[in-house]
Amino acid sequence: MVKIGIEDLYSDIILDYAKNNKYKKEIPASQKAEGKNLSCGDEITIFLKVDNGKIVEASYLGHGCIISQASAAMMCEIIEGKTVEEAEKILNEVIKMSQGKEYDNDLIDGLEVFSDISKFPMRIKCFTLSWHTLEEAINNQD
Amino acid sequence: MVKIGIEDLYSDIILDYAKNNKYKKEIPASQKAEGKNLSCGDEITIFLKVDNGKIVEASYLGHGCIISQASAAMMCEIIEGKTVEEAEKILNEVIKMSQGKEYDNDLIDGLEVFSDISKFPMRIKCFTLSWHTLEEAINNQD
Amino acid sequence: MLSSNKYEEEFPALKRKINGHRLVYLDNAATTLRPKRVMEAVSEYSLNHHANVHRSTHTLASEATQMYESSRQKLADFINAKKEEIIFTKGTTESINLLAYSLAISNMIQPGEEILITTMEHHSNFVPWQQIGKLFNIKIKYFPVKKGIFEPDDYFNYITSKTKVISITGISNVTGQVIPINLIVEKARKIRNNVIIIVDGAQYIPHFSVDVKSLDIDFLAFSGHKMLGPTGIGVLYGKKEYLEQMSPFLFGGEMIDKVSMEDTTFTILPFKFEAGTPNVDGSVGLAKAVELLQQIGMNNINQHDKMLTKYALEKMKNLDFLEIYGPQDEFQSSIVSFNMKGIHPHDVAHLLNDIAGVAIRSGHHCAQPMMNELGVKATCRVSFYVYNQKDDIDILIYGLKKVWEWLK
Amino acid sequence: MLSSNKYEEEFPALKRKINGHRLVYLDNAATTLRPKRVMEAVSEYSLNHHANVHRSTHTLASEATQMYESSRQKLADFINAKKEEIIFTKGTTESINLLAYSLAISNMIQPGEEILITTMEHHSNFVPWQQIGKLFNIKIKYFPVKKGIFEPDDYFNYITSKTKVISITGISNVTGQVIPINLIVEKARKIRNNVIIIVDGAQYIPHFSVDVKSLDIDFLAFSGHKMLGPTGIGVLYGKKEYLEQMSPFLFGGEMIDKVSMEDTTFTILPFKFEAGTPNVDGSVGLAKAVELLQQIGMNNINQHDKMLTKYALEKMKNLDFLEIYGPQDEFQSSIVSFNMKGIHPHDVAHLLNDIAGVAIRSGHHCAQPMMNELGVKATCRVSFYVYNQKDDIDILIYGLKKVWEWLK
Ligand SMILES: Cc1ncc(COP(=O)(O)O)c(C=O)c1O
Ligand SMILES: Cc1ncc(COP(=O)(O)O)c(C=O)c1O
Repeated sequence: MVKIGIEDLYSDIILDYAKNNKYKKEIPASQKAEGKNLSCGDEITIFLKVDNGKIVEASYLGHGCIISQASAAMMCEIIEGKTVEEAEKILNEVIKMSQGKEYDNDLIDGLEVFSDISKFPMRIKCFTLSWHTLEEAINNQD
Repeated sequence: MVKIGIEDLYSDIILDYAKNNKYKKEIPASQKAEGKNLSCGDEITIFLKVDNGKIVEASYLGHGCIISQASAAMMCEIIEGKTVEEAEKILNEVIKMSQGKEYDNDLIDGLEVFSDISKFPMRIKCFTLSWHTLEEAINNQD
Repeated sequence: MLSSNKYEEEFPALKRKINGHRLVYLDNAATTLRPKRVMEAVSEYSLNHHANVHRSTHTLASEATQMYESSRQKLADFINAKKEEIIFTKGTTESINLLAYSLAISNMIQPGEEILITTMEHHSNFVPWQQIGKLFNIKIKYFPVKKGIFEPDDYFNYITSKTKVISITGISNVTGQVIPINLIVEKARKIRNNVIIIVDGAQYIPHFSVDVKSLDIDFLAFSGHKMLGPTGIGVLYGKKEYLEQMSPFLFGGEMIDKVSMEDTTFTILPFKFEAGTPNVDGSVGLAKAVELLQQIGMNNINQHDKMLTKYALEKMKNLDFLEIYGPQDEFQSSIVSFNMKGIHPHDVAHLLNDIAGVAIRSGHHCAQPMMNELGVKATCRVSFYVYNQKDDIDILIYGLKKVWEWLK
Repeated sequence: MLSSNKYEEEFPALKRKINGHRLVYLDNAATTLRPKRVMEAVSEYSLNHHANVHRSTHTLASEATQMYESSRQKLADFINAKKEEIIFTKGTTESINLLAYSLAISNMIQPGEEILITTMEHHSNFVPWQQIGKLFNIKIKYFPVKKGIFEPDDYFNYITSKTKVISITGISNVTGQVIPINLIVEKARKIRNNVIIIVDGAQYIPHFSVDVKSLDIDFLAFSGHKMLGPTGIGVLYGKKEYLEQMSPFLFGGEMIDKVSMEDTTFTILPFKFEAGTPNVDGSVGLAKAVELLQQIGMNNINQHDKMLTKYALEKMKNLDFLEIYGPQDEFQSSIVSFNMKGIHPHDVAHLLNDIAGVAIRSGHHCAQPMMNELGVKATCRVSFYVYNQKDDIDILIYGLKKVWEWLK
């Protein structure tokens, strides 16, 4: 087993994403959902603008640790422009990855930096918070 | 430490007292008290006929194990004819004996057979039930 | 089964001498002896991995959380439940109190509805219902187990459309009678489909393989210390749909979503029902005990119990100075209650211990209503488990004869 | 104090390497590390003397009963209580829930009377009162601990002749502020002599020598696992006069006088409050832990805590990237809460662990009302105990600097 260091989890890429405010905003009149990490009280809101089955815009608001913030930002970047169906596929693979199961690498291009999150069991929830909330946001279409 | 065998606890003397029904009766119009051993549900009633500070008659009713029955019978035998004050002194020494503390041997003449009851911790309550109830019966004078 | 010398290695108490005699431990319905591997697992957790669970992110906290949650998974697998349906409690008694209080305060029992219990129950499955019934004004109906033998057909007459909750033991802790839970579930659901069926598994789970899903019961309570695990740990299994509807019972840390001065919202299962720092030590020990039971095999345990019970009943029936209670047929498992004619059970138990090293229980077995049904104040009780062998029963019989000689 | 190499021998976890670093365990307010002798005592009981307590007469049952009751005696002596005033629970949370439920169902709080708690309480001393208040229609008054600092004089204004119960922590589990309980008892009894005073001792008892009689408090709750003992065991001390008046909370075996279909009468103290098979394993471990604490000396522990807290505060105040909460004076004991400017506490805790082997807690510490008073969502918390030394704090400071360098 390759030893996973804390440097990989708190890498420059991840720190940059956590500080990047590009996706940290509200999208008015969008599908949204709120998520909460009960173990630390962190909250997040995901906004999706879906047009004809395609996610044309994604964003988030909330506070949380670096892992949860970076994860949210990367998620928004990846799913923007994808169809809802594609986003759901990615979501599935991401959850598998977080559980240390096998997953389809190709589908989650760009998330390699989190590929070893399952080795940090107490942080998995920080990472998956935005993804679970995405699932709800997708279901919240009206 | 002398080894105390079960033969000493279930000696012929004790078995005889347990089967002896001489003191197993009700005394009408007497001071009485009920006692209960919560750990096994055994119950006993002690009757005292006190005249001018003297216990002229003592008896008991109830069911219980050999230890508790023998103890009650011996108690009645010993306290009959004693003053209430003397009975209380004996009671004190008996309780001390049951706790493995030092006690005055002379005062409890006749109870030697129970001198090692403290070595059988689960049976102490069987032995002391009648004595604790005696205490209440003494206090129940009206 | 393991071979008997393996048991001696695994259970150090079996090597004890009682008054010069080898210990013959026949008080398993009260609590079982403890295997070495269980305490090794507890010590390993305790000394090298212990921390508070679920909250901190440091290494020990992470290890402790994983050990606690994997213990939960092991218990879930053991009875075929979902992980979030396993609530760790301190034992059967707490599990049933949790249920009684929570069903009452969640208003899950409507006016006019009843809770049905029986007179064969252990106090732990009797007094909580009786007292919470009084407190919250809920009607409790008592099925009388006449002469101490449970008759299913009579029982079914007590189930009506008003019966909201049934709570019943899987095995009588006094007579060892095995209650046909599957039959009860089937009949009860015909009378009222959504009746809540609670099984007191304290005696049942250590001896039978149980699948809560196929059995279709709603709640199941059991204790670690009666199945080779430590004291202070037990389980309440509950169907998710019910647990989600129910209000928490104990309030405190670890089970909270948000607390404000106005009110508190509660978090997800199973944590909603696990307020306070949990007994991680106990959970690790219980998981290890379950592992050992699975290794021996629940069906083997069951067969072994049956064989010993049959053998004991045969031998004991030959002693004409004994009065034996219970069905005395193939529906009696691992427990035999009896009295020696005219002799108080305490005297029998004490003498058996000192004369022959045989540990049995005497008393009312926390089942006074059942004692009333049997018409006695107390009984002697022998009960078997995995490490008992036929020669233990031979020694029991030898001891009983000696006691009778002495005291008759 | 023991010398520091003695601690390494006694606490195997201290020898662990975390990511190559020696473990620096500063999460003691969550739970303490476990000494070897505690687990040896538990294993010895468990493997060689275990049986069910109080009922059977055989040798193991007798030994188990004596070990359980002598553990109770040890705990009684530790806080100068009577033996029958010590109720074993699974921890502080259960102790306080028992109290809240029992006071409510015993009708000991009259209409118009109030229960006073504070916003600095751990959820375990907050949510039970809030929820039982709702359930039984009892008024709960909240004293706001403004900015997270408890001011006695403001507090006394909240105590009136209507105040029937006061429940307050001995030490804030967030800021480490030591609450002047003796002063509170004195003032409160002047306002209403028979006010029931409850102290949440979860943080207090591990660090201070307490005499419940001279302190004149009515109830005291604490947990074994925060004072070197096992999980799953704790204590509720209660004045005999009150315990005698109160109804039981949990119902079941071992606490019953007589059960009939009509009603149940309950037995004597302390068993009335200990339904079900008790956690004998835990009680033995806790008694052994208390023995060790007494050997070290509670006053030595207290001095040691003070010294470390002072040292830590001095060093931490020099780090201008930290915001420190709490009084920061001599009334702060063994706990320091802080935040690193602009950085989420989880990140700080995780990095400290991996960079320097330092185990700290991050989160709301089960004290959300207190977080609101401090105006934060969460904090980092370090907390000390007997085995910590100054160099642990030096490593903490080193780690904090590294984390700041990395994340600022
Ligand atoms: C002040 C205070 N009260 C109560 C508790 C709850 O203790 P436990 O989780 O052991 O029941 C804690 C510890 O978490 C605490 O710090
Ligand atoms: C049938 C039954 N129910 C409940 C209990 C209570 O279990 P515990 O004392 O572990 O809570 C017992 C054991 O004493 C039992 O035999």
